[in-house]
Amino acid sequence: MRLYLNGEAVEVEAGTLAGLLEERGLGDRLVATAINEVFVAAASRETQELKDGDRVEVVAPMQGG
Amino acid sequence: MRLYLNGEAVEVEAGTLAGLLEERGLGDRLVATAINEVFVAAASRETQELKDGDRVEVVAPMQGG
Amino acid sequence: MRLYLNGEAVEVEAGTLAGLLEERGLGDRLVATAINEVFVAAASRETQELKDGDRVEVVAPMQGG
Amino acid sequence: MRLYLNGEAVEVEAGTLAGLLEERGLGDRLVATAINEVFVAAASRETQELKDGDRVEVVAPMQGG
Amino acid sequence: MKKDFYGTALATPLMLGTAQYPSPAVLADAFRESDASVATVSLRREGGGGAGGAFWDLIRDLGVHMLPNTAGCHTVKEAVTTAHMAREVFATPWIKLEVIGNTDTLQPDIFALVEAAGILADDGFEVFPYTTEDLVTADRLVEAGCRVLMPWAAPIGSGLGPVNEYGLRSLRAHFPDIALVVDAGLGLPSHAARVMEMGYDAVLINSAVARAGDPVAMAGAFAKAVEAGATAAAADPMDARDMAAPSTPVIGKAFLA
Amino acid sequence: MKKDFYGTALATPLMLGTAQYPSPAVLADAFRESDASVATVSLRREGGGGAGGAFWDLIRDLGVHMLPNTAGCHTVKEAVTTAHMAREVFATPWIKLEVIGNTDTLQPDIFALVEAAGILADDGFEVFPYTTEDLVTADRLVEAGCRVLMPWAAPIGSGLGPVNEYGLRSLRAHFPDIALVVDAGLGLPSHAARVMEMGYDAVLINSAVARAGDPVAMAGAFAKAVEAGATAAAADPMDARDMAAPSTPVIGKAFLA
Amino acid sequence: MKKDFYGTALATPLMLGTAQYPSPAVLADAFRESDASVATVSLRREGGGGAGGAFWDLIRDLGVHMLPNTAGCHTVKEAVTTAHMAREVFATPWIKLEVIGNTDTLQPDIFALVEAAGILADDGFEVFPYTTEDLVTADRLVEAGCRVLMPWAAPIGSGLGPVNEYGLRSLRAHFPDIALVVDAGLGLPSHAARVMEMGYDAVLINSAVARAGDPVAMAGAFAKAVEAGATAAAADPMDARDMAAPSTPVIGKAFLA
Amino acid sequence: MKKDFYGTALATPLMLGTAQYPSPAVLADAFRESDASVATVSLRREGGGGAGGAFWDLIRDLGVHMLPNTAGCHTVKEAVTTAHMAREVFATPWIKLEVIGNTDTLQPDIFALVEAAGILADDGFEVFPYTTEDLVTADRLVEAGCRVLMPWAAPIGSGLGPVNEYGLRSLRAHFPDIALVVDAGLGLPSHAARVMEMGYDAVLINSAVARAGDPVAMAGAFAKAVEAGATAAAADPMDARDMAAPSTPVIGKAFLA
Repeated sequence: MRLYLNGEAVEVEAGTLAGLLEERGLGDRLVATAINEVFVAAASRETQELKDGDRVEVVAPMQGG
Repeated sequence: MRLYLNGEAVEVEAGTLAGLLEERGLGDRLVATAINEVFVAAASRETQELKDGDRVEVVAPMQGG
Repeated sequence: MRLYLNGEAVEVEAGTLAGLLEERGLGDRLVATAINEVFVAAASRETQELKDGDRVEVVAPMQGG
Repeated sequence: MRLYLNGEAVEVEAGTLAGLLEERGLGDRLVATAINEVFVAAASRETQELKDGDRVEVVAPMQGG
Repeated sequence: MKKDFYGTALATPLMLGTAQYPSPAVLADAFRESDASVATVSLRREGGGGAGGAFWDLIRDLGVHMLPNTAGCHTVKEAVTTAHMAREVFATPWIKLEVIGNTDTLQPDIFALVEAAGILADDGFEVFPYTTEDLVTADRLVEAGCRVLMPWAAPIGSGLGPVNEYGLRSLRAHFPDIALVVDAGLGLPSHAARVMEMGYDAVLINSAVARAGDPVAMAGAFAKAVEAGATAAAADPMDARDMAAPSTPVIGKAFLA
Repeated sequence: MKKDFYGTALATPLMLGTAQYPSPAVLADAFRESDASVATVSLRREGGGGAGGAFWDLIRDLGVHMLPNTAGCHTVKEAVTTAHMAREVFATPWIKLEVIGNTDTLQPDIFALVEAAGILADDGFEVFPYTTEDLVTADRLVEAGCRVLMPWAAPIGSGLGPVNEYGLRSLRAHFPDIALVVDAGLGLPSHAARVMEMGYDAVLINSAVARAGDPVAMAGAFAKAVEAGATAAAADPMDARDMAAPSTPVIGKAFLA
Repeated sequence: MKKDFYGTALATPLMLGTAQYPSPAVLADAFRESDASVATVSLRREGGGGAGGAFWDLIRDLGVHMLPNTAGCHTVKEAVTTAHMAREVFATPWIKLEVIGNTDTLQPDIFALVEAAGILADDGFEVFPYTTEDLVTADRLVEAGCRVLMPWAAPIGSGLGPVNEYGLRSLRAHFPDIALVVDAGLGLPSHAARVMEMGYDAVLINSAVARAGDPVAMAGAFAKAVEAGATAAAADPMDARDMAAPSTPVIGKAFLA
Repeated sequence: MKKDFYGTALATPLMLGTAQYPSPAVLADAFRESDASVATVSLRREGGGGAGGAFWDLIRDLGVHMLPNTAGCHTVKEAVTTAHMAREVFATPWIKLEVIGNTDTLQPDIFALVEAAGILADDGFEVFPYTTEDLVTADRLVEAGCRVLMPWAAPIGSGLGPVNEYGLRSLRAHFPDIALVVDAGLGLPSHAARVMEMGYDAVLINSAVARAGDPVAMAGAFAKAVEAGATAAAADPMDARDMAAPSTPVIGKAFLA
């Protein structure tokens, strides 16, 4: 399935958000996620299914002012 | 009928806004009117009926900054 | 002899500045002195003779900004 | 005789300041004069003798702030 | 470069308030001396004495544009109803929209202001919103249909002059094509000259003239100040610099040391 | 309240410098537009070209008072000799006494200034000393015979406007009977209006006019600004206050909430 | 008099940003030197490099409170979603709510800010809104549930210091019981000391420290400055006055003239 | 970069006056809290009560450098005689030379100051002249032998803070190698931090501490403020700029709009 991960078009195997993070090697990372501009809590990643064309954002802590 | 004219309780004969202005000697004055916080155009005063308890405002030009 | 000590007219016995300080109980005080607006060093007090009408100033440390 | 006119070394015939101004074509000009940093009034130019090495300044009206 | 106000070109960049004068005669004289092109007016309850009519005659005789305000309104509804009454009485689509948000500072409630401005603009009014120097509020007002903005310089009647010159300069820079009028808080002609030098299109003065010891003379002072500032803005002022530069040329100076 | 300058009343409180203009024609037009009552002038070496005479004719035709300066002088002797030459050429006892003490700021050497002022006053000159806002220096200059003082606002040609408004106000307050002219450092008409509002008797402007993109227009702007400031000072301005006060009366306001 | 931040008392009134430092080591040293009680942080896309985890460890080791921001968000939706992600990652209900309304000044969009603040407060967030000095906006934010306000002093990263000190003083006076933090625009320790003297409860600094030639030393300078200002505010400063008053008593002075 | 004071390096850049404290105990506590390196003192007529000796003991126990002043002197003669008496009593060549020229502003008589400074320097004194920001006066004082200058910020005891920051910056720029101490007129720690940021070598405070509601706390506030300012001056502060710059990096920001 084809979707957008952090703005880049990618081809993915996984059917769930949790699976996508695994597949991308982000499974154990301290990150937060959103799909199509809506927050998806960590607890919901296992059950959160992905659809073709989803816009997935995966963010991590960074410097800020 | 009893209503409020510029904040004062008054007893009136007239049944229309135009009549009220006449009765109060304001018929020929340069004024604008509102009833119950809603603007009433001069053209509608003849047909604008009054009800008991109406809050009528009659205003005229004054100094302003 | 009559002179002025810190602005006050006083009658004094002593003939020298050192004597005056003794007489006034200021002998052992940490003070500086001037006569007629001229500084008199501590070392010169013994030999500094007084004349009638001299204006003697005796000052001590005080608060300052 | 050799002197300095407005900072430039010049060879002059005239023996007086008035003569110098004539010689230099400044006779009829609206100017003020000084010799060796001292003001020389117009009235004294005729009688003001020049000496070798004099520093003569001849100034005229100019813009100023 | 000179901007119009909803299609009306003003003869002078001075708008003058009509309140707080010692007498109608002083008011009239002050206007003549001020050369103001606009008079702000308002509405109050008609007591029956007919003061309104007399005032109306006085202002009409001034031969200036009338700009009615919604002074003292604290809600959108109040302001909108007042605007409608003003349009009818003064027979002008112009409305100086004031929605007060704080009774100490008499500053605008910018939230209610933007809402009311949109309602009135849609209803054909030509809105002169009394606002702050806030750029985002200005964007919203322009989106709502305002072609003129009236930022404050300081609280109404304070006479402090611009308390945030940086903000006023920023507003001017961000809205080069909108007519900007500094309203409220100017206390001295030098304040008015300064904002005109900054490129503002006009100023509105009331207390500083009406409450001066000699309102008529002060009206004339403001007239000259705004003209001075407007002229200077167009004459390309020198740049300020930290170091000195001799005005009198040093070349050719006599040596007399 | 209006002060004279060594017995001469000035028609306007603006003194204008004659240096740095793009052309003599612009200089002449700027003067006409400025309505200035005084022109500052200086002396330079006569090259033989006769420029001096032409300039003299130009200035004389302006029909204003001439105030020669001692610009560029760094010593008492230089300044005194220059003053004597100026008195003869310009046929006036007036002398704007400048003794420069720092080449970066072109500020006065107040020590040499006081000495030179005394020498010249004793010699019958009417001295206009270019000084700082320092009160003690002002005392010395007045003791030396000066009846006019010309404090700076900022370094010559900087255009910064008053860098020490507190000091200028203090000087005004301490010398109510001396004619005070702000000289040097004003860059905008609002600066000039401000110092006039503070009670100064005149301002001297040069760079801000001559170096403007449009010197003639800027001259007119300063003319209006000084008049605005002087008028305001006499019209008893309102006091500034921290809190707001409604200009439009609230009494009688309609209830429409 | 000392206020808490949603029930949390801060050991020091300094909040320090974590961006723009030459290196993580300098960042860590600056924090230690600054004695800051709060660190602002943000979220960015995880590139896979794991930089996020390393940064997280670095900040956690600082032992300060974390205040995540919504920097760069321009809409309510963006800001709200970002806030939720931040709450999960940083495990705190605190959110520094930024909704940018202008790309030149990076100033808050106060309309979107108030809306987003309400949504987040209702959802259990403890909102630290980045706002202007506008009193009416402050009222709306407090109504929306904010117990802390973070007004700007000047545009983010400008280092200008307070451009509207009058406005900041007015805000402080109108919200005596709300924790007020000056955020954005402070460039020097004296700026920070000044706002603390005005009664502000804390300041947030980032660029002024991170972009200094010596960020660690500058961090220490700000630490002392905020402490100085806070102490002064509590120590009842003398009133300023126009006239002088001798510090050294004149009584008893020797007569030596 | 750090300058000495006639060969003496000061542990801290704070000089503190000893006048106007509620009690000797408060004075002593304030000094301890202030970490001041210098105490200014004076001379007054000995009444016989021996107060002088008690005060002397108190100050000596503070373990700071003593800087006697000539406060209240109005003539060269007075100041010189007072300086000699001070040198003998306090056993130090240091003298804070004050010659007052105006009783309203208590500002220096710079003419008498320069003369007295020359006399005292020739006589072996190490003169700390209380002066204005005037560059030319500073030149004269340095020529007279002064290696330290103490310009005022505002009238003594006014607490106004620097009324002419431009002048103080100019003085600093023109005398990079002379120890400069701002004396008189500072009212708040932020004022002290500001002048230190400008590169001044120390500040002298008295009224602002002694007349605070809590002098001891205020002494500590000034201690931190001068340290903050001195540290900042050495840490190369960011340049202020008109436009904003994001502190939080925008690159990598999530797209959530």
